Amino acid sequence: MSAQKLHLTRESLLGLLHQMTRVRRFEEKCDELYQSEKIRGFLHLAIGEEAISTAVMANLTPDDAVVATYREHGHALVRGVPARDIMAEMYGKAEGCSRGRGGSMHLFSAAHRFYGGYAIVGGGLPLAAGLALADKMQGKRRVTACFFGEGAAAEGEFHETMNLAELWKLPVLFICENNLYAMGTRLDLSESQTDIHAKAQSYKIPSESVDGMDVVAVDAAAARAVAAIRTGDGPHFIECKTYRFRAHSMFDPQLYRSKEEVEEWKKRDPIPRLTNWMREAGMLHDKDIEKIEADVKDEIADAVGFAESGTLEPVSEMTRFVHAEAAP
Amino acid sequence: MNKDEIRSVVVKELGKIAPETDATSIDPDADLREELDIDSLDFLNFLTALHKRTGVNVPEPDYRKLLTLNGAIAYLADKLK
Amino acid sequence: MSGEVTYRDACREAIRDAMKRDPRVFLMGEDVGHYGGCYAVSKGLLDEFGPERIRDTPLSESGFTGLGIGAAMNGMRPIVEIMTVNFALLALDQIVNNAATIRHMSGNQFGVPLVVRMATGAGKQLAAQHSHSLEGWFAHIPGLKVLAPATLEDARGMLWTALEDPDPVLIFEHVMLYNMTGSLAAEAGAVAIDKAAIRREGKDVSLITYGGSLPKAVDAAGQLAKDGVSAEVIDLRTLRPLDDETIMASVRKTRRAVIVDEGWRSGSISAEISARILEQALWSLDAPVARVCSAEIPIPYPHHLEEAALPQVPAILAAVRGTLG
Amino acid sequence: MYRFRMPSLGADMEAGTLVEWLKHPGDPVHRGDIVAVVETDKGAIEVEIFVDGTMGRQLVPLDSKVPVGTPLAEIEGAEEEKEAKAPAPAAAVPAPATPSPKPAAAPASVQGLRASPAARKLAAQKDVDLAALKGTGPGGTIVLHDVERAAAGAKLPHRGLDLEKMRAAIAAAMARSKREIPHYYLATDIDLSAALAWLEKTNAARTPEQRLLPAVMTLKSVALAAKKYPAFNGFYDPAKGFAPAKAVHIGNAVAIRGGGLVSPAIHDCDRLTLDQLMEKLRDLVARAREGRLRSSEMSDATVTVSSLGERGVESLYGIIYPPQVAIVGFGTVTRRPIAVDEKLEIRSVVTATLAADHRVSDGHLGARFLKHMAALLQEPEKL
Repeated sequence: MSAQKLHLTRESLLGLLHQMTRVRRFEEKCDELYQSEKIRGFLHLAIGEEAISTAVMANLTPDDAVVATYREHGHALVRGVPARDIMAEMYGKAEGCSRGRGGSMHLFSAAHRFYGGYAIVGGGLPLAAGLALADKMQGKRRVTACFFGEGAAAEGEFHETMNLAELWKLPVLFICENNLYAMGTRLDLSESQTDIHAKAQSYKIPSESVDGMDVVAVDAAAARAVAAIRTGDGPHFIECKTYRFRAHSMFDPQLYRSKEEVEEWKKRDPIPRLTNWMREAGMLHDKDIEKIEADVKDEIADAVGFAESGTLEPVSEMTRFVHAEAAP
Repeated sequence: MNKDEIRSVVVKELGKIAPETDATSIDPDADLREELDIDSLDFLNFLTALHKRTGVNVPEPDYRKLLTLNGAIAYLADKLK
Repeated sequence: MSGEVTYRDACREAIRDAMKRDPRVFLMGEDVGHYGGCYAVSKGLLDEFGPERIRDTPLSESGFTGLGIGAAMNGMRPIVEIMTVNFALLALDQIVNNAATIRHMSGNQFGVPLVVRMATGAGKQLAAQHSHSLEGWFAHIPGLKVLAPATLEDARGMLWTALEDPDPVLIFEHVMLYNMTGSLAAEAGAVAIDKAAIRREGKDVSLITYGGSLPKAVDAAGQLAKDGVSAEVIDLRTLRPLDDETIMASVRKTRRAVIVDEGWRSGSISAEISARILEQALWSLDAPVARVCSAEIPIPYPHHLEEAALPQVPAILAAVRGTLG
Repeated sequence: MYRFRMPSLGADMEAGTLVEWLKHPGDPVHRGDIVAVVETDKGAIEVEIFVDGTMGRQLVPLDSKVPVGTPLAEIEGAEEEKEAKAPAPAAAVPAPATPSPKPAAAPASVQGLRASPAARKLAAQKDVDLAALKGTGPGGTIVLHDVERAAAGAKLPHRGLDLEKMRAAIAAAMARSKREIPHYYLATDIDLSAALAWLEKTNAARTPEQRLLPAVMTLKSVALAAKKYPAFNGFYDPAKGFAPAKAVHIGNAVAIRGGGLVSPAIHDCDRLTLDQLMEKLRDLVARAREGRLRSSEMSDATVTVSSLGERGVESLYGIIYPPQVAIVGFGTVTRRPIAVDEKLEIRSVVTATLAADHRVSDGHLGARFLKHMAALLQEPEKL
């Protein structure tokens, strides 16, 4: 933990712990539901990476915007999209946050300015910069947070967006969740320059790299970047070095990495890291953890019940909203 | 070609020349030129078609033998025996 | 603006008019500002509206198209100019996976009120990579509207209607039309974009075409008239949605259809129209639907080959005669 | 009692092979423990358990491939999650992707016969035998119009030829002709015996396809006479007066079945051989009757010839088609007694008439025109 975080209060740290726990338990439940065929299609879990979405969202206002990727359940949850709406969406139910049509990879919520998960690697980057362009042209002092994995750095859209964002000084916070593997390909097998934030610096974007397993460190970096962006001096880039404890997605026997490496990174699990640090600082008691775990358990059980009892969108409705419907 | 086949060929070709009248419903011994309002060019086209379909080359002097439906059928039947 | 104008002038006036009427409208694309536009459509607009609203972009088609999508989702009404459809291949992911999809996939939470303008078509000896006519591809994608203005009125009038549409609209301007000159009423303004137009009445055959091929179809119809063949010329104007009603009414009247489409015939918009005629007007047909398309080869550079590859009037006349027998 | 089942580990996984148990009967198990290893198409995957309890009876032998959902072992002390009664999914009636328009019932098809869908449909409705029809569509295909004509018994106008409109047009032209053109009329009897004999000899050696009709000789004689006497071959404009035509295009009047008349032009008739003229005649008459004449053929005749054919009367006096200035008429060829060198002989004779515009020529010249025609017809081999 970086010591210079002076104004950390027990209350704010408990908040971070609660959010990370929500994401962790939600993802574990999804894993279970997938294996019993309640959730189908593709499922990408963020177990191990919870610190990043938790810390960055803590620095955004409801008026800011978020663009994420297919590994987005945690981002949506922490951003405030109700667990019920997300779980129903995973079940493909009409009560889901995208009417059941998007599924795990395409969660949308206008109320939370959550502009979606995108399944094409890098596909969300230009779009996020576009949201920021509109803010700038309309004189709105707000931030668009754009999450992506290090795999996106190999896509043309990454480089086109970095250049445009800095060229036009757009108010966008780029957060690269570098978990070392683009699906089954290790970073040093796909990038000549493995230092992702250096790529952003080459476009003159202020950027830094931070320990993505340290929620407090990410929180501090996000706070600095968001504050700077709000002054209008253009985009910022934070590379969070992190690790996913589970497969890229379901049906991945993880032939590309060793068990030892996974165990090594598990030692840096962001949740116990925070709880141990808080205990040492005398800021955490067992009952706090029990309360958090109980609240989260109830929240997820409720979400699963809501999804189970959800309805399927009638086939007769499926042609609706290909185009806008005339206002009634 | 037997008589029935010859009849259907003659009727079909007359039908093409004068499609609006039903060749089977006219008096088989009446002058086709009057019955079907056929002029010399129509008649020449009729003979041309018969030549193509049956191989019988009707010389000009024999034209008057084919001026009726029965006449035409009999003439062709005789030539194709 | 009135009197003798070019198709290019009409396009420029459409942009200028839209930008004056709606502050949310802005133009973004390669060389649209200082250079004045690759086809000079946006000449002078930078001086008039300034760099904020006339934005030159780097050569990042996917990038700036994605920016256009994001800006449209967040309150703006961008006009993205992709210089030609040939470069739009680099932006296909943004157009197909994002622009066309987001409203439906988000359960109607977000829309993308974006207009993308592109030049299209061959005829200027630009060879294979700069001569594509792929508007038919985009007409395959639910969620998009695809327009092909072929007259001065449409070049002037389609843009505003497209900008007012809450969903993405693609406008294809054929390169051979930019210099087309004619008279345009001073008060010419917005036009409807959901109907085809009968450019010439006729009763013997329906010539169905769009965009750059319209002048050839009209020329062919003129020559056919001299031979006592009365050809009806249908300007599709919109490739998605297709105006089935107008197409079928004409084909049921004339019983013969010849579709002129500069795309390659396999899987082209002409194939789609032909299939729809078979589905909806089969029992009115007196001849197979004929199609006059580009030869299925990469468009060659030399003039004589390019001319031979593209649909031309003689081929249209032959196709029509083929249906008459 | 909870049953641990073969889990679904991927979107396209239907079955898995249990290759190893990591927990054995009697071992305690906790949520998240790895209890077994399953072999899939993609490789071996460690499988976790989501309940706490004790491993009980193991139900599936190792290395056996079983479908997803197959119970693999019983877990004592854990409850089967009461399945939240998921509401029956709304009857997911698969709507057709795009409602395809209902194709109309197809009429009974007629084997082997080329007929267009429109023709087949009407033929089925009007009970017309397609086999009896001659197709005028592409490649001889029977098209709707052919069936319409057959069904309505020829009263129907040819496609492209509207009989009422045609009648109105003829009426207007004839009325104008009578109003504006001062006609004068001449007639002469022409002995065709030599010409017809020559024709008979020529045709005897030919099959029907190549045979000639007398009409080609009379048409050629008019063309050659018109060439020699330009005053009968041109156009009269009230403002500019008479303009002789540069070429000789004979307008040959053709009767349309079911009434109606049209005079398509045979271009450069004076320069055609009799064979070429015969072929042109066949083509023009066929297309005239099908209403497929080119507009150019309908409008640029320089002089017109009208003939009554074999079953008419002796003489026919025509009305000039404005803006032309003459029309030649041929009555029916008949056997008539005429004086030949002081003897009475029976010969094949035709009465040829000339109606001409007195503003352009007069009887004297008209007579020489007719005389020249008659002379030409005496030497058919030169035509």
